Amino acid sequence: MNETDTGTPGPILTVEDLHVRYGGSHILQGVSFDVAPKGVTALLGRNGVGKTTTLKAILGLAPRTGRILAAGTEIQKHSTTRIVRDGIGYVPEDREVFGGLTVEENLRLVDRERGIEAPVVDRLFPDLVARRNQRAGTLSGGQQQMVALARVLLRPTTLLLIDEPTKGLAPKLVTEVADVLAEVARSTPILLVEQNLPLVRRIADDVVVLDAGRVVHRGRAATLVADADRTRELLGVSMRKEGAA
Amino acid sequence: MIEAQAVGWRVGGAQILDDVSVSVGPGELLGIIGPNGAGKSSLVDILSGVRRATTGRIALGDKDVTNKSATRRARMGLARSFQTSALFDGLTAGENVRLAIQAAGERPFTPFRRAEGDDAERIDGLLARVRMPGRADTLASDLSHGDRRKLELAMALASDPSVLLLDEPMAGVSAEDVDGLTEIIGEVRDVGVAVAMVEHHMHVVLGLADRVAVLHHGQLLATGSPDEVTADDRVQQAYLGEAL
Amino acid sequence: MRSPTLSTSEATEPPRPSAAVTPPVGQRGPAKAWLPVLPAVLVVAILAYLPYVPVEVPGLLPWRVNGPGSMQLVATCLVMAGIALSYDVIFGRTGLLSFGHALFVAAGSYLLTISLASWSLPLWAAIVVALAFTTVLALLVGAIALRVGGIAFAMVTLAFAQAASIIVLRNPGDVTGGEEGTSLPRAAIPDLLVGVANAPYRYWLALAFAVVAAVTVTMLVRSRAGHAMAAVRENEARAAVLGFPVYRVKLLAIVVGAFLGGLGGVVHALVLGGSSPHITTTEFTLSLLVMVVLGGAGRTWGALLGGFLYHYADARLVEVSGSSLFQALPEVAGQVLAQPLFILGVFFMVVVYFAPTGLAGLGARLFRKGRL
Amino acid sequence: MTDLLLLVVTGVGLGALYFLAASGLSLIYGLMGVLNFAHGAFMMAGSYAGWWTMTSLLPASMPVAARLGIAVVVAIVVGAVVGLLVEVVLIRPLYRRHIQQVLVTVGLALASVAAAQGIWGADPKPLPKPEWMSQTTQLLGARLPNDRFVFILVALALYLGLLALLHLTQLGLVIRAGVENRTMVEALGINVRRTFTIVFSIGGAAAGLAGLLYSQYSGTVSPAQGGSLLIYAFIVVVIGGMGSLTGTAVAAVTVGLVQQLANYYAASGVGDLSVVLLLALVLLLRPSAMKGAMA
Repeated sequence: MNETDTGTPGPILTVEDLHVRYGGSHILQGVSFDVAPKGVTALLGRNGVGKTTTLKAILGLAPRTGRILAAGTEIQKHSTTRIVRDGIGYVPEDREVFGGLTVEENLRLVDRERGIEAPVVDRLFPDLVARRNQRAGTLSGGQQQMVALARVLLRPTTLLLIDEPTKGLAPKLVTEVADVLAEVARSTPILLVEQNLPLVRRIADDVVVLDAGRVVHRGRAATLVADADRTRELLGVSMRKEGAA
Repeated sequence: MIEAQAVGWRVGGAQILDDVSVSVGPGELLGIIGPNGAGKSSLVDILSGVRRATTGRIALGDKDVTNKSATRRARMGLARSFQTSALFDGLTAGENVRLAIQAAGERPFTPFRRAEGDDAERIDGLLARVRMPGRADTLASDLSHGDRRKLELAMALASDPSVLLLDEPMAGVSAEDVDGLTEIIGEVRDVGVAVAMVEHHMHVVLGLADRVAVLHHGQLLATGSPDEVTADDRVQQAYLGEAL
Repeated sequence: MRSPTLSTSEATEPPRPSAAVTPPVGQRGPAKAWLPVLPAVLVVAILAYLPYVPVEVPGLLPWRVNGPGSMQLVATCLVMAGIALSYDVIFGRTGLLSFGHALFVAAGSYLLTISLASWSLPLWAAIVVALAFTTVLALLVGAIALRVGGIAFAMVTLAFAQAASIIVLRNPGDVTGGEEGTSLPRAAIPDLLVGVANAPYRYWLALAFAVVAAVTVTMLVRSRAGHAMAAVRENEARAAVLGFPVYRVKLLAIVVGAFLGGLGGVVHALVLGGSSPHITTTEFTLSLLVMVVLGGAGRTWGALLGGFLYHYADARLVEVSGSSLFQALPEVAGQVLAQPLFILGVFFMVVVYFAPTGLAGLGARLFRKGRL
Repeated sequence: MTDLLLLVVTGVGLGALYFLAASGLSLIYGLMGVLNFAHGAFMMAGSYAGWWTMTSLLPASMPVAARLGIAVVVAIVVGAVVGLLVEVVLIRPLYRRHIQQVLVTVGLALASVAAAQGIWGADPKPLPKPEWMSQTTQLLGARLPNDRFVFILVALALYLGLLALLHLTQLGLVIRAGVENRTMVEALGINVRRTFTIVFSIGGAAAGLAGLLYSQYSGTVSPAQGGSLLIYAFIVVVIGGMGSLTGTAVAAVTVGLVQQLANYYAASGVGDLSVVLLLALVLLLRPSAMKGAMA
């Protein structure tokens, strides 16, 4: 079932039998998967199957049981702060930038010394430098996404968890975000939650598909996207034989 | 029936919904689909009165309800479910339904009138209708995810609504529960309720809906029968994502 | 604050399997209806009989059970139990963190004494004035305070209660008696409620109030309004979408709680022979909160028990601190421990950490869970 | 005119005391969502620590002003330490359980006032006041009490200091971000709980200072003092918009002025009531103003 290359070193992240119970709901019911140490692993599934919850559980933002190994170290008992400091960056759904703070302040929060002057910002997000004194809350959705991405890249990361970065963005911005993600993925592995299948096809190497709180498929991204029937069965999105692009 | 006429909704600088017109008649099921962030839940919120549209009008039956509160619309025969289930977790399934019956009744909070007794039959009837007979005494927090969604449906049906709005009623439920919920929703439509449903399970929407509305970036991309909509090239493009 | 149980705990007590109460099969239906009430009836019967018990219970009460000192103490405990229950309508049943309940108790108490002493009204009219005014006050204060929610609501109710406290202490028109408080005029009170010898009658009055409060709250909780309150407490947004008028439900809870609290204030004044500014203070409101949480918020028995025990402890701990046990301690420690509020405050913190459902919650855990 | 000037100065002076008491409360509420009833206990700790320093620790031969200066430092330190201990021992274990956190601070408020009564008695103890602060200054025909100028200056310093902290330091950045979205601050790898402890300490320090200065204002130290000042602090925090520093400052001055003016132009005692009326008015006119941002 798992077609990940065997020639590469061990996974950067291993999730074993992850359970999350919230209020009365049993949202994750024993999720297990690996994230390869390079490239993009896409976490797919219909709405409400537990993709966002999986990311939050890895970070300790949702009450979880099970085993989580980051580069071989068990982290399921660690606090969120420690997990992030140990190198897992998080870009949440809906960006969650600090709207009352300026762009620069949003970045200085993570990196007091360099902030907006960090080379990575200049290289990937030149637009933000021009808007350094603008309040993040007044930025467009795409710009806010760039702030959210820049924010995690300021800290040295071994893995990025990115939740629906293109949600609600206009087509042109989707392309821009995809370009940034592809660039980032060259140096840092990404676990990506995404609904946009063409984007998944373009930048993802592996896929993990969730349904009703369980993993129902693991494999190569290209293989899944090419198989329209399987895509429809797992994700329910494909409406005709072949997706347009 | 419920009808949205040229509804628009702006938040801050963002146009979440733009000139959207849809309507659902009695005994009709409208499936609302579209990529994430397209404005589907916002549309349901505006139809149900949880949010107010910036432009356009909403009609419920033959009355204009554009400026009526959610509570007023509920009393006029509109019921809805939420994307994330919102039950009273500390209460049993039966008590949840009883509260819904009571809320829809004539005097929802008369003091010092015994509330128990009269409703037992209706509670059982509603639970049976959503395939949960005999679960009245189970705590809501102990129900499976699928049963929670069914219980929500039972609560929405407690008011005998003429219009039912469902926001992803099958989000996160298992395959067998999807089938059960599909059957229940079909039955509700068949007794003459106007149903509008946001849903990501495409085979459910295409199999169940009489008409489908496709939202994209807050705009209505297409409406029509499932066959018409699936054949539409713009829908194909939009739904499977932007050209990259 | 969120408590999973909604019913009174008499309904949760399992029927006792004794021959005397097991009805013949044919009568099962009607017998079932009164069976759960039995423990409550028994408790009331025992309490009502206490004035005829001339024994001493060393350690528990300093005097004979039916002595005037004991009667007065237990009577005040019962009044506090009822007042705590009135606060629980707002806090435990509806989930509103109000810090202004003292306002309504004080309104009942002071309006009674002022009506009698300054306006020379007959007793029945004074009671009507006190209760009517308290109810109107609750409507006004509730209507304003409910414009905000959560912590802001708590602060606003606190501010209103504080305003009342200030008025009482300023002694406007010389009617409230300032820090001294004010006493009931002897002539306006029926003889049965006056004097050391009549302590049992005041005791029965207090018991009657506690019973009235308990019955009222039980009926309220089982009524449509009670269910609506529970819905609001459990999930306000959900309750609104179902069609409950949330604002009015909350206002009703405040008004009913205030009415019972005002009645408690009236009885408090009658039992203690006057009004004291202590019942207007923030400290008094806070102690009501402590009583309810100690006993178990959202449970009728819990609030009653909490109110009763809190006042009992408050009154008795002073005596205990004079005992030899405390004399062995260093002077400062003894002085601190001699403060009942210190011990109660610390005990309260312990309960919040280790028994968040209160004493009644601990009790109920031994049986099955309570239901709507 | 001279009356008005006197009223304004005394009103603003009173407002300064309210601000000292309310700023820490507002900061703690804004960041952590905790309504801290024990804030009165922090103030009490500050005032007793100051009183003890001035009357027992330091020799009576020392000038009162010097003793007061040292007492202020002691009060601030004691307030900060008490705040730190309360956060670490009592508040932190109840992380995110706001109602329980409030209840615990209620218990602490009751217990600490009772403890103080047990140790020092319920009666107010006189507190030495530097002679200059008891005197008045002639300005535009009005005889203005000097102590009010001290209160105003100290409050102004605290306000500017807190503003600088919020806007110029990394800690302030974390606090402002945390007021907006605590979870996200954590998810960026910032130890927000340590920030909570620091903020509680800062709040405690401000409260200790407020407690001692309030005792200077009233001339005595008593267990109930903190509680009565706390009520006004609560009102100020609500009017000021729950968690907004500038809002708190404006509200504090407004409340102080309204109270002084009403006491003078209406009748003595009306001032306290007019403050509550002001609160009701604010709620009726703009209930949505209750949620503010840190500024």
